Amino acid sequence: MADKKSINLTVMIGKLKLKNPVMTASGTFGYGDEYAEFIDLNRLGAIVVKGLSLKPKEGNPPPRIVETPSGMLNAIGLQNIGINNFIRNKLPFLRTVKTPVIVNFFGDSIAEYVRAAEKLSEADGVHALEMNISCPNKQAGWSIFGTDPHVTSKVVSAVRKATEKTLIVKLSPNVTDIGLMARVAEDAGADAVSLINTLTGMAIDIKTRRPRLANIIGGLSGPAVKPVAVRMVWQCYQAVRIPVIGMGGIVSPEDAIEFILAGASAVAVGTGNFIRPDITMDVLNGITAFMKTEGIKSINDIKGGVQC
Amino acid sequence: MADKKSINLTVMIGKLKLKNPVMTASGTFGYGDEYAEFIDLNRLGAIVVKGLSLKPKEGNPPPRIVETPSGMLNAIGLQNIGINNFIRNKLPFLRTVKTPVIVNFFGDSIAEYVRAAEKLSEADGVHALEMNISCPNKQAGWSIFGTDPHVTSKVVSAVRKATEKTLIVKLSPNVTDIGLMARVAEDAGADAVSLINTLTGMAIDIKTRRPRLANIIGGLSGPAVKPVAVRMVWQCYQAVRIPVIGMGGIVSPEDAIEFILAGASAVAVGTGNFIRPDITMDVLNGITAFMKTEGIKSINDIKGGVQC
Amino acid sequence: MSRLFKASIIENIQLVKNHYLITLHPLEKIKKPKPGNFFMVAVDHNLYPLLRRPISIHRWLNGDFQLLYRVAGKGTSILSRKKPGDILEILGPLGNGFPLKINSAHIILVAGGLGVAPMFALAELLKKRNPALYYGARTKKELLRIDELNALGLDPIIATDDGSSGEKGNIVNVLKRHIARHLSSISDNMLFACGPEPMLKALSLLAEKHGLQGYMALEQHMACGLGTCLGCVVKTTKGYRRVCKEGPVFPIEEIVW
Amino acid sequence: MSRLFKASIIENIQLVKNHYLITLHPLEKIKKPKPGNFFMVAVDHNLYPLLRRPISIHRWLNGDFQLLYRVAGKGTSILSRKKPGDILEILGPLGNGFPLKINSAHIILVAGGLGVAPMFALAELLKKRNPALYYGARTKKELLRIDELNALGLDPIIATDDGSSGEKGNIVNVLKRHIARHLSSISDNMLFACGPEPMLKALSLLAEKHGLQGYMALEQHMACGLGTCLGCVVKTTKGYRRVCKEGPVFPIEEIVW
Ligand SMILES: Cc1cc2nc3c(=O)[nH]c(=O)nc-3n(C[C@H](O)[C@H](O)[C@H](O)COP(=O)(O)OP(=O)(O)OC[C@H]3O[C@@H](n4cnc5c(N)ncnc54)[C@H](O)[C@@H]3O)c2cc1C
Ligand SMILES: Cc1cc2nc3c(=O)[nH]c(=O)nc-3n(C[C@H](O)[C@H](O)[C@H](O)COP(=O)(O)OP(=O)(O)OC[C@H]3O[C@@H](n4cnc5c(N)ncnc54)[C@H](O)[C@@H]3O)c2cc1C
Ligand SMILES: Cc1cc2nc3c(=O)[nH]c(=O)nc-3n(C[C@H](O)[C@H](O)[C@H](O)COP(=O)(O)O)c2cc1C
Ligand SMILES: Cc1cc2nc3c(=O)[nH]c(=O)nc-3n(C[C@H](O)[C@H](O)[C@H](O)COP(=O)(O)O)c2cc1C
Ligand code: FES
Ligand code: FES
Repeated sequence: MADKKSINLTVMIGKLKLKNPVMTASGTFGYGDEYAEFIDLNRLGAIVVKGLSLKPKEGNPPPRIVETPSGMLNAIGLQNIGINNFIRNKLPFLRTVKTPVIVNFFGDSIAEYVRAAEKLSEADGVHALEMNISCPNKQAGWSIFGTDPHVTSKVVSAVRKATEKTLIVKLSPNVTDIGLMARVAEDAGADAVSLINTLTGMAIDIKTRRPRLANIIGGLSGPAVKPVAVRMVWQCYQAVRIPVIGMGGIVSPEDAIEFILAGASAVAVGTGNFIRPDITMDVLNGITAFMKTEGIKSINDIKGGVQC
Repeated sequence: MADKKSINLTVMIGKLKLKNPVMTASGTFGYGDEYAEFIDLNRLGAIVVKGLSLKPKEGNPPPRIVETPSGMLNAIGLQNIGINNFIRNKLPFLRTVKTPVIVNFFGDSIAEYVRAAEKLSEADGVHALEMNISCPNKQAGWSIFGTDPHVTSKVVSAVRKATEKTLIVKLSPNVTDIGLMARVAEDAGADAVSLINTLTGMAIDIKTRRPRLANIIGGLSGPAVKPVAVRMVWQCYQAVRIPVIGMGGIVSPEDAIEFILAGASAVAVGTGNFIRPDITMDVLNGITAFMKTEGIKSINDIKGGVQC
Repeated sequence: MSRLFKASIIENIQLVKNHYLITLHPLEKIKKPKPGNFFMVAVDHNLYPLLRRPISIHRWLNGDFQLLYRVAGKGTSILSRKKPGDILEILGPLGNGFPLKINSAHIILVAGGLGVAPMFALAELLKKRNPALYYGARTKKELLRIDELNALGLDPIIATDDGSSGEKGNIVNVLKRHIARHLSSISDNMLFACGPEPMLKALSLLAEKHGLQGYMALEQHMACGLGTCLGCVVKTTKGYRRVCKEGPVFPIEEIVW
Repeated sequence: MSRLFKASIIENIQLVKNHYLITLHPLEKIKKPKPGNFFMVAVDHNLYPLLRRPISIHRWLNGDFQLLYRVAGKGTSILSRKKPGDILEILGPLGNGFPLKINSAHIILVAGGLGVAPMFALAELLKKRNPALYYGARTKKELLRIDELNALGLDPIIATDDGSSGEKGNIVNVLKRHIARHLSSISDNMLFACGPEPMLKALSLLAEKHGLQGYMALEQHMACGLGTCLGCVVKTTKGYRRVCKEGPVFPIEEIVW
C-alpha cells in the first residue's frame, strides 16, 4: 500500500504540468466560477472552459437539450461570450485559482482559428489551448473541420504556427478511423489530443413529429457513450506518442481509471458535472483511494496499462 | 380514429412484402425457434436469423458479453452453424412459420460472400438476404468491408450479380459519412439498407486491468445507441431512394415509431429481445394502437414524416 | 449552507391522480428559497434517469419544504413512488425568483394548472398585500390546494375548461373582463404569472395591450441548473437568456414568444 | 405454464452481510425447476440495469420458490432493496439442470461459497441416497443454510479458509484426503459440484486423477438466457457450448479450463 503522501498524481500535457489528471470537459463547467460554491477549484487538475470564438455567438434556438437513455443530446450551437469578454470578465477570477486554465476555442474558418489562438496566447492566465475541430467550416459548405484528415491537418498546422502554448486538439468521434485523426493532429504539431467530443445523434417527439432539438441533430454525451470513448482512447494511445486526454461518460473514479488504463494521461468529466456538481472531487478522491489500495505509486504507472 | 381493420401495416422491402414493419435483428433472435414459446412467430413482419457463413464458425473465446449503461457490448465473433447446417436443420422449422425469413450472412472474402449468397438463394424458404458488411476482410489485412466505400461497392456489386432475391445491405455505423455508404450500397444494386449494426466499443476491468471482453473490443447495442441510430437512419433516408430498415436500441413502440418517422420502412428489435423475449409483440401492438389514436391509416404515411 | 444537500421525505402524497405533494426535511440547514426559485431533484441514486428534474418551491415550512408536482414522465413517476424516510439528493434553491419589492398598489397573480406550484409560494408571501389571485385549471379535480389558499385568505378567482368549478373557460379571459371593467386603475397593477405556454402568451398580449407591468416564470429543459450548460435558454429582447440563471422569472416585456 | 412470468416477493431477508434469501410467489403456475436450473430475473421495471440476472433455483416450495444470492454489483444490489409485495419479472426455469438418473452407489456433492445455492436444491432432492456433502466457505459467517442442511439430515463436511468452522483450508483438500482413505471404492462415486472457478478447476484435476465421474455447474455472463445470443459460451471438448442451454451443468471431463 502506497500512502497518500507518496502517491504521485502529476501528469504532463505538453509543456503543462497538472497536479492531478482530473480535468473538466469544455461546455460542462462554464467558466469555472459557478462551481466554486461546490468544490475547491484549486484541487482540479485543470479547468477547461466553454468553447470560445472571436466574436460572441448566440447559439441555437431552444430546445437545446434532450435526455436519452444514460445520456443526453445537446445542441447549444457553440453559444459563448467571445474571447474579449472572456479575457475581461472571466479570466481575472480564474487567475485567482491555483489550477491551470485550458481554453477551448473554435472558428468557422482557418483564419478565425488562427486569430483566436493568437489572441488567447497573449492573455495572462491561459495555460493551454484546446481547439475544438467539431465545428462547421464556412469555406467547405459547413462540413466539419474534424472529419476530413486534410482539413484537420491544415487547421491544426496553422494554429500550431500561431501559438507557443500547449496545444490540445479535441477530436470528433464521428469518424471511421480515430487513430488516423490523432496521427494527423500529432503530425500537424499538436501537443496532445483530447477525445471524445459528442457523438452526433437525434431524437424525435412522436406526438408532435418534430425533432426534440430545434437544431434537429445534436451531440450525445454521458455514460451511454463511454464504451465508444474508451475504445477510441485506446486506439489513439496506440496511434500517437503525444498524450491523450480521455473523456466521455465519466461519472465515477472507476470510469476515470478505465480511461487511464486505456491510455489516457488525463481525463475530463463532462456531463457528470450536471449530475452532481461536486463529482470531480469524488473522481479525484476515488482515484487516490484506488492507487492506495492497489499500491500504485504514480498515476503514470498505470497509463495504458490494460493487458490485452 | 382509424379502426383496427382499416389500418394498413404492410411495407415493401425490395420485392418482399412484409405484413408489418416489425422484424428481429440478426444475432438476437437465434434461428427463431427459441422464441416460438413466447410469441406467435406468424405475427412478425420478418424473422432475421443469426449471421451465417459458408463454413461453421467457432466464434471468440469468452467472455463475450458485458453490460454497459443502457447498453451491452458483444464480441460473439460471428459464431454460427454454417449455411448447410442451417438449411438442413433450421429452415424446415422456419418454413412452417408464415413470416418471411431474411438470412443474414457474411464472408471473409468477396468470393465467400458470393458463394454464400448463391447457396442461400437456392434454398427453399429464404425470402431475402441481408449481407453483413461489418466483417473483417481477409484480403485487406482484416479491415472491415463496410468502412471503405470502394470495398463496399465491390462486395455488394458481386453479391448483387449472384442473387435475384431481395438484397439488404447492413451498414456499419462506424463511419464518417453514413449517407455516402448507403448511396454506395444503393448504386451497387442493394434493394434496401439496414442500420445500425453495433458501434465499436471497449470496457476494461480496473481490478484485473484486462479488457472485459476476451476479444478486447466489441459491438455496442441497446438503448444507449438509439440517438445515433435514429440520426443515421434519418441521414440515409435522405441519401437514398431504396427502403431503409432501422434498428438500434428499440425497446418500445415509441422507439419504433421514432425510427419510422426518421425514415425507416421497417424496424428491427435486437437487444430488446434479451430484455423481454416477447418484446416484438409489444412493439407491434403499440404501433397499431398509436396509429389508431392518431388516425393513421397506413404505416407508410408516417415514414420519414419528421417535420424538420 | 450548501446548495447541494440531502433531504429525507416526510410525506409524499397523491392529491389527485398524477398530482403529488412531497414534504421534505433537509438533513442540513439550507438557504431559504424565494418564491420562483426551484430545486434540481435527483429522483434516484441510480444513474437512471441521468439528469435532475427542476421543481419549484411550493411552500417553505420553517426549514422543511414542500414541492407540488405532476407525473409527466419517467423521472416524476419514479419520484411519485418514493416513500417517507427515503433520501433525495437536491440542488438549490436555484434561479432568480420573483422580485419582491413591488411598488404598484395592486397585485395580480395568475396561475394556470401546475403553475399554482410556485404561485402559491408567492401568494403566501404577498398575502398581506391582498393580491387578486386568478387560478385556472382543466377541471375542478385539478384545482389543487384550494383549501390551503382559502386558509391563507386568498380566495382565488377560478375558471375551469369544463366549468366544473368557477367560470367555464379560460382564466385569461376572466382577467380580461375584469380589466375591462376597471380599466382606469389598471396601470397601477403588477402582474405575476406561471402556467402553460398558451396562457402565458395570451397574458403577454394582454399586458402589452394595457401597459401592464409584470413577471412570468418560464420552463425549459435543463441539464445543470447552474448556468453552465447553456441548455435552458429562452428568447428575450436581450437575446437568449438562461431560465436557470437569469430566470425562471422574466419581465413580461422581455419575453419573445 | 409460460416461462415468462411475474412473481411477488414474499420475503427478501439478509442472512449475513451481502447475502440474501428471497422467497417468491409466482402469479401463475410455472414449470417446476430441476436442481441446476436457473432463472433470469429482471431486478427492476426500469431499463436500469438493462439485462436480467441469472440466479439458480435454491429451493422449491410447492409452487413458491427461493433464490439465494450475494450482492455482487448493481443488479443484485437493487434486488436486495426490494420489499415484500414488490413484483419481479422472471424468465425460467432455464438450462439443463443436474442429471438425476444416477447409477453410481455413492454421491459426492461439493459446494463452494455461493455454490451452495444450487447444491442445496440438488442435496434436498438426493437426500434419500445419503450423499456426502462437502461445503467450503471463507469464514463461518459465510456458511449459509447450515441449519436447513442439518434439518434435511445432510450433515455437511465443512472447511473454511480461516478455520472458523470445520477444517481450516480448502474443501477440495478435505475431499482429497477422504478419497485417499477410501481409494478402492472411489470409482463407484458420482461427483456434483458448484462453486468458484479455482475450486472447480482443482476438482476437475482430482476427478481426472481418480477417474471420478461427475458434473459441474458453470457461470458465464449472459444476455438472453435462451441460447440465442451465443454470449455465454464456455470451452468444452466439443467446442464452445452455451451455459444457458447446453449448461449450466457440464460433464466434468468435457470442460476445458
Ligand atoms: C424552473 C422549473 C420549475 C418547474 N417546477 C415544476 C413544479 O413545481 N411542479 C411540476 O410538476 N413541474 C415543474 N416543472 C416541470 C418539471 O421539471 C417537468 O415536468 C419534469 O422535469 C418532467 O420530468 P419527467 O422525467 O417526469 O418527464 P420526461 O418527459 O420523461 O422528462 C424527460 C426530460 O425532459 C425534461 N422535461 C420534461 N418536461 C419538462 C418541462 N416542462 N420543463 C423542464 N424540463 C422538462 C426533464 O427534466 C427530462 O430531462 C418545472 C420546470 C422548470 C424548468
Ligand atoms: C447459471 C448461473 C446461476 C447463478 N446462480 C447464482 C445464485 O444462485 N446466486 C448468486 O448469488 N449468484 C448466482 N449467479 C451469479 C449472478 O448471476 C451474478 O452474481 C449477478 O449476475 C451479478 O449481477 P450484478 O448486477 O450484481 O453485478 P455486476 O457486476 O454489476 O453485473 C454486471 C454484469 O455482469 C454479469 N455478471 C456479473 N457476475 C456474473 C457471474 N458471476 N455470472 C454471470 N454473470 C455475471 C451480470 O449478470 C451483469 O450482466 C449465477 C450465474 C449464472 C450464470
Ligand atoms: C452541454 C455541452 C456543451 C459542450 N460544449 C462543448 C464545447 O463548447 N467545446 C467542446 O470542445 N466540447 C463541448 N462539449 C463536449 C464535452 O466537452 C465532452 O467532450 C463530451 O460531452 C463527452 O464527455 P461527457 O460524456 O463526460 O460529457 C459539450 C458537451 C455538452 C454536454
Ligand atoms: C449478441 C449480438 C449478436 C449480433 N450478431 C449479429 C450478426 O450476426 N449479424 C449482424 O448483421 N448483426 C448482428 N448484431 C447486430 C444487431 O443485429 C443490431 O444491428 C444491433 O444490435 C443494434 O440493434 P439493437 O440495439 O436493437 O440490438 C448482433 C447484435 C448482438 C447484440
Ligand atoms: S440548465 Fe444549464 S444553463 Fe440552465
Ligand atoms: S445467454 Fe444468450 S446464449 Fe446463453
